[in-house]
Amino acid sequence: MQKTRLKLVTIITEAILEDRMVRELKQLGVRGYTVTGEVRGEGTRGLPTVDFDGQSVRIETLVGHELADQIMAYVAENYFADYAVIVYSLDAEVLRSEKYL
Amino acid sequence: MQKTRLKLVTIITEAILEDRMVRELKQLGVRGYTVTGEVRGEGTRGLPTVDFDGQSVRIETLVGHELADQIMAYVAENYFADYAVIVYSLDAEVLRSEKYL
Amino acid sequence: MQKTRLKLVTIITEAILEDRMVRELKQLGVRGYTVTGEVRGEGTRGLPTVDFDGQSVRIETLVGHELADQIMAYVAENYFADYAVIVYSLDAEVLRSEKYL
Amino acid sequence: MHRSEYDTVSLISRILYPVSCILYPVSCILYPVSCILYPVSSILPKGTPVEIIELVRLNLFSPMVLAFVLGVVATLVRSDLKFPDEIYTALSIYLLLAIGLKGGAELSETALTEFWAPALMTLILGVTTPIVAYVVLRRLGGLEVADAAALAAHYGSVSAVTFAAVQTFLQALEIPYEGFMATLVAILEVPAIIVALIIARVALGQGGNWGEVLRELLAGKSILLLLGGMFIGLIAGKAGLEQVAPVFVDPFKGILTLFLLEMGMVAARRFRDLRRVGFFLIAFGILMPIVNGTFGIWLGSLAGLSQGGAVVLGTLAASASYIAAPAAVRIALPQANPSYYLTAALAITFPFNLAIGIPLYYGLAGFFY
Amino acid sequence: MHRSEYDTVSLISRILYPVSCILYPVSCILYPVSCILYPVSSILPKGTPVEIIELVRLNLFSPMVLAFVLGVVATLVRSDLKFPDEIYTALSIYLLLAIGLKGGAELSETALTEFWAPALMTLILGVTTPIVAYVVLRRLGGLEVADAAALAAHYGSVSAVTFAAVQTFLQALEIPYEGFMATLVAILEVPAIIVALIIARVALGQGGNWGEVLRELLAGKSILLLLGGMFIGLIAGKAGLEQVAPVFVDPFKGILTLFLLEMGMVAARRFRDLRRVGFFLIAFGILMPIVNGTFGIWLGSLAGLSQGGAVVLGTLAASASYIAAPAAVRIALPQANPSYYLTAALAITFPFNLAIGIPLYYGLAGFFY
Amino acid sequence: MHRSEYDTVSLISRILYPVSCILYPVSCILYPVSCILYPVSSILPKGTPVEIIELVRLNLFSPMVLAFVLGVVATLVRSDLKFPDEIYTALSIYLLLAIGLKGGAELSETALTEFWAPALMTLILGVTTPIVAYVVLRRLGGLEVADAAALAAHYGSVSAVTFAAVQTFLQALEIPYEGFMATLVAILEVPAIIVALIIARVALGQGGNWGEVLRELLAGKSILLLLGGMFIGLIAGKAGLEQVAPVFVDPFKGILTLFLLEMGMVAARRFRDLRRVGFFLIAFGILMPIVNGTFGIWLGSLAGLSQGGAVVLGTLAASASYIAAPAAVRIALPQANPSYYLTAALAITFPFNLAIGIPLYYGLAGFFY
Ligand SMILES: Nc1ncnc2c1ncn2[C@@H]1O[C@H](COP(=O)(O)O)[C@@H](O)[C@H]1O
Ligand SMILES: Nc1ncnc2c1ncn2[C@@H]1O[C@H](COP(=O)(O)O)[C@@H](O)[C@H]1O
Ligand SMILES: Nc1ncnc2c1ncn2[C@@H]1O[C@H](COP(=O)(O)O)[C@@H](O)[C@H]1O
Ligand code: NA
Ligand code: NA
Ligand code: NA
Repeated sequence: MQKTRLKLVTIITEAILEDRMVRELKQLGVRGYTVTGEVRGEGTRGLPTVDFDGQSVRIETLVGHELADQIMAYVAENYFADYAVIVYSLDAEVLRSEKYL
Repeated sequence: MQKTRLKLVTIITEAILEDRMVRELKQLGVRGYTVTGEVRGEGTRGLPTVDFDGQSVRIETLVGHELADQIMAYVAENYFADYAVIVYSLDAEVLRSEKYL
Repeated sequence: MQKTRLKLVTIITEAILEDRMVRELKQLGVRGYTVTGEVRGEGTRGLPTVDFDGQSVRIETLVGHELADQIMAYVAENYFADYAVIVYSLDAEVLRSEKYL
Repeated sequence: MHRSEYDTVSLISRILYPVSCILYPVSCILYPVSCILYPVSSILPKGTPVEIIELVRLNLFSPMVLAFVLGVVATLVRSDLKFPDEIYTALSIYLLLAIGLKGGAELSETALTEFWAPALMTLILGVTTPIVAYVVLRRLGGLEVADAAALAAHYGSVSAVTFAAVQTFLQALEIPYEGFMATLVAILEVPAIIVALIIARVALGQGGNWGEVLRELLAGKSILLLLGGMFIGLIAGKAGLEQVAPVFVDPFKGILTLFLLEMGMVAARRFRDLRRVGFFLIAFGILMPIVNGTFGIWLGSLAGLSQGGAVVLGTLAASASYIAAPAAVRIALPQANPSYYLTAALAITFPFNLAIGIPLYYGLAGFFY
Repeated sequence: MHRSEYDTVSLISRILYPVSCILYPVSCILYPVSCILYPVSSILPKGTPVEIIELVRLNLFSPMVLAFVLGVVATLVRSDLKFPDEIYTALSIYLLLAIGLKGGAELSETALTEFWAPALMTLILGVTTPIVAYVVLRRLGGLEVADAAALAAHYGSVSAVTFAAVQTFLQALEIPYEGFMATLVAILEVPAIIVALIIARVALGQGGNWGEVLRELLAGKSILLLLGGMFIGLIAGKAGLEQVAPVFVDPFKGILTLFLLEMGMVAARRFRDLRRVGFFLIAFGILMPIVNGTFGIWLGSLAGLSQGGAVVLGTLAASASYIAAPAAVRIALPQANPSYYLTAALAITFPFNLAIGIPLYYGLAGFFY
Repeated sequence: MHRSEYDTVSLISRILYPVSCILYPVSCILYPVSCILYPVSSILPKGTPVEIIELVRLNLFSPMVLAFVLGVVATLVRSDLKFPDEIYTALSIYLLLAIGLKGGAELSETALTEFWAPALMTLILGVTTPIVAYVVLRRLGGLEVADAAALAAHYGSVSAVTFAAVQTFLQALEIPYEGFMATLVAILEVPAIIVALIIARVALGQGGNWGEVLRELLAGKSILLLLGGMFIGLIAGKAGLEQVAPVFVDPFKGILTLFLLEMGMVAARRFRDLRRVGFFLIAFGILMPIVNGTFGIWLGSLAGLSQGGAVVLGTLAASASYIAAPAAVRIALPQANPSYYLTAALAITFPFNLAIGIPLYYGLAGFFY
């Protein structure tokens, strides 16, 4: 049973962007993702979403180190200016690493 | 205030398996767990669940390093073949480590 | 694109404490936080919440290393005795670190 | 851990399991009935207990109580039936608002002269019952200060669902009661909690943020929806209520039935705690309501309420809060063990009142009228 | 990846897209209709097919079926319309409980002598249809053991929503049927699943925890709510049902309409799997219901049911489970591919029955009465 | 941070807090009323303003408006009352579908000759009002291009809940209006958003994926449910609507009441942004609706609508979108500040229309008929 170190990249952003983000993540090459809907929060932008209840979504994806960097750069470039969004990555250990790469 | 390094093991799988997984985790020796219901996602298996809306659950448990390995091995052996499931572990720092061990 | 190492501090506790915790986190100096409502779980305390369905909430905040320690100490001092609560921290990499510090 | 380990257990015993699961809660309910009715029947004038038993039977066979039993069964057979939390919340909002609206619309046609005496008696109930409960729990039960005060807060306060159930019961028997009773629910909800918290603070010598606790109590959702609904009903009047009757009046019993299905599941999840809380608390959870209920009926009769109204007031006094009190107590008395108050209020007193208490109070009211 | 890349696609083609999206499902529905009605019309005595087509038309224009189509369209045009899972769960609970309640209240006025023959026939249906389905799927379809057994479990069992739809259909035509039909839903739900699992275990030589599978089946939410509702209805009687009618009777069709809107979205999400499952399964998903439906009508007529009752029994036989069977099969036969059974039951058979099957079975019943 | 710090604040001031919290929104609502009615009363012929004030009073005392006020109060006293998001979504789906269904069933009995003129006028409204709003916001308000265009999209489009409220208002006064008005809601919803986005793109010189924006608009849930409901109503006709009336017709006002309770909480959460958006936007959020409303009434009278119909069209023109427009604008004009458009539409214009606007437009319609 061999464990591999991958990156767990997490994006927290406005609910309205969920579908678009997922589409773009797939285009960037992710093999899978998990969305937790209905999270809420506050940051430095004030009103995080246009949905009524400040709804946000958390999108997580396990990817290799390079793709992780690409995703973070992509989000920074395309979303940091105009949208309520944060992105961070954690170190994760997985089995079956070929499933994610 | 002493911090201890433990493992945060996360399982994302079909909602239908929640009760069984939790029962088995307890049998393996976990002292606590947290479930986030109603997550959704896609992976390499296609249709992740038999419930209508592709519902999955995320089960997280803070455990010692050995038990973390055992859990991952257990999930791999019993679920990887037939079910939509991923498992990964992160390094976490906690207080009161005796609570989890 | 410069990445910075921060701490992702996670608190899992009774739903009834959400508002108070968030207020106190802000007083401690966090710049943002994300709440996932409706998580459920079991730990060593038995009945985690007074709400009917054992509801808990997960509160996460990305902060600097020092503030992370302060938050964990604060939670330990004020909540460990009487409430169902756990707190742990993970290492996270972010962009735009000034947003969180 | 292996699935085949179950094979050793014979198939037949597995089939018997759900049967026994179904019989268990039935006997749980029937046991206290017989315990209570037996001595009662020897004291009461002839004929009365039969009538009460008949009422209990009538009550047990209503869709609402049966739905509660179904919820209990669902939990005991470990069904995968789950009520989404959001639906539970929505049903609570509905019930509280509907109770308030109807009460308010009735109140808009009530003279103040009719209303002040029952309101005063209700306030007296709210102040005295937690004190009695506290003394009983400390002296007879030997509970810790915080636990005794927490329980006193719950038993002094009131359960809106029990109120809904007694209304339904009286309507089925076509017994009239005062329209303003919903107002008394609101009046009874808060004082007992405050009295119990004061007792605890005095006994424990604590300070603390009284203002904040009070604000949270008054702005708590159950008070807000009850009082808010009442104001809406009061201002909009019966004509206003008419407009929204297809939502807030006609379906009330049906929605209550759904709610009780969920309550049955919630209560049953606490059954395994029954052993932990011990015999004293089980007895307390059954006898205290009977004492409070009788006291409430008596005060109601003094206040000039109709017999139906006195039954409602008695039931209110007998009921234990499960929304406002738990929330306030968890914040203000964190050291009190939630297992005690939640199990007593939800797993003992609520089912007892629903199944037996309500017809019992109706029967007892006969002595005062 | 850049947004401007869309610019190359002309605006007009973008506008045409939703139009074609709407036409697609319509043709999906009309194609099998014509495929079936054409040969039928040449066999049947003159005049009959016209009547069936008229019934199909009537049925297609009911708010329930149209809501299903709207759900399909919503998914195909990639609308952001989403039914919260919790609401979906709440609607299921409602439908199952309401079906049970009404059935129970009717049963409380039914003599056992009327009931045993239909009950027996239903049991026969539950045992034979999965065996036939299994043989067809293995022999003609060449499916794996696990996949064939899984599909057999689904087609032998029953869909509560299809039952609700046939009830609504008959009520609109004012055709009477026996009140105890809901009981037959409960009787038909479990046996086929057990038979299919036994077949799979024998064929695969597996052991496994039978008791646990059985408990999960019997305690599963659909059986629990149906049977539970039935017990409540039986005990509370018609007078009890009356009390909760504004929730469990009057709004039934409207709630069914909302539910079918969601079912349309669910079914349409499986359309893209249609190619994957292949032509054989599509044909199976349409022809097996017709065979089972005819068989059910025939058994119904043997059992002495009214013509309406026989149509209901035929529809039950023709319907494929989508709550109890998937849950049981996923646990007990994990190696079976869920794409097969979910797509067949939800994306083929359910819409077929809803739009064409129900009026077809009504037409076919004419041959037996 | 310590709980005892609250102790310094006296208990009495804490009790006064909720009282002032309740008075605050009341004065918020009464202040603009008086601002508007005073000058109006000096211009209008004698007798009229009294009538409008009477209508405002009648309207304010309906359960719907009072529920909105209760929602505002709940937020201001920081109650723990929370409407689950899923329930909010479900109520929206219900309202849009119910509006569509009823509109469609009415449309099925409307001649095209009656319909084309109002439809054309509605289209004219949808094109002109955003242009006027944009010019006002740029010239008088000095807003950025993106912010002005975003607001123009919202005020040119339409709010389905405001439509529901004006329907309820007219029904209470028993004033008839054309059955096809719901169709006009659908017609008015999209054009203004497109016009405003074109303005922004021209002014900013942007390209972008027009087709995708259009698809998202047309497949957006509010349009889909409105149009879908309308098609269902059109095809199923009044007989079809009858079948589902216990869900989609009778409880409409009650469900609207629940929805407005939630809307009150949503609006109040934006109150703290009122200071941020500044006086100009507050004035815009009150005066623009009056201008658009008057314009809508006038166009309605030109189109040959009944007086009731003209009031509805005026209210539609006066209302600001809060589902379709925010979603489209957030994607297509991300640089516009959501605080501006959401606060203006939800915290200013919506409550204004609900409480004062609707009776005001009714009064104003008197000048055109
Ligand atoms: N320091 C933080 N820790 C955790 N979550 C955060 C933090 N800052 C922002 N967020 C989340 O990211 C969303 C957008 O943040 P912002 O763009 O800063 O408004 C917020 O609604 C929060 O859910
Ligand atoms: N690379 C990934 N990153 C995050 N979540 C994933 C990933 N792959 C799979 N998942 C989650 O795990 C579930 C099962 O995955 P699979 O077995 O690959 O279908 C999916 O529904 C996702 O929620
Ligand atoms: N070892 C653990 N791993 C994950 N979550 C835990 C663990 N222990 C406790 N929790 C969570 O923390 C809550 C409170 O725990 P406790 O105070 O131990 O009852 C539980 O309801 C769980 O959701
Ligand atoms: Na009480
Ligand atoms: Na079947
Ligand atoms: Na408008």
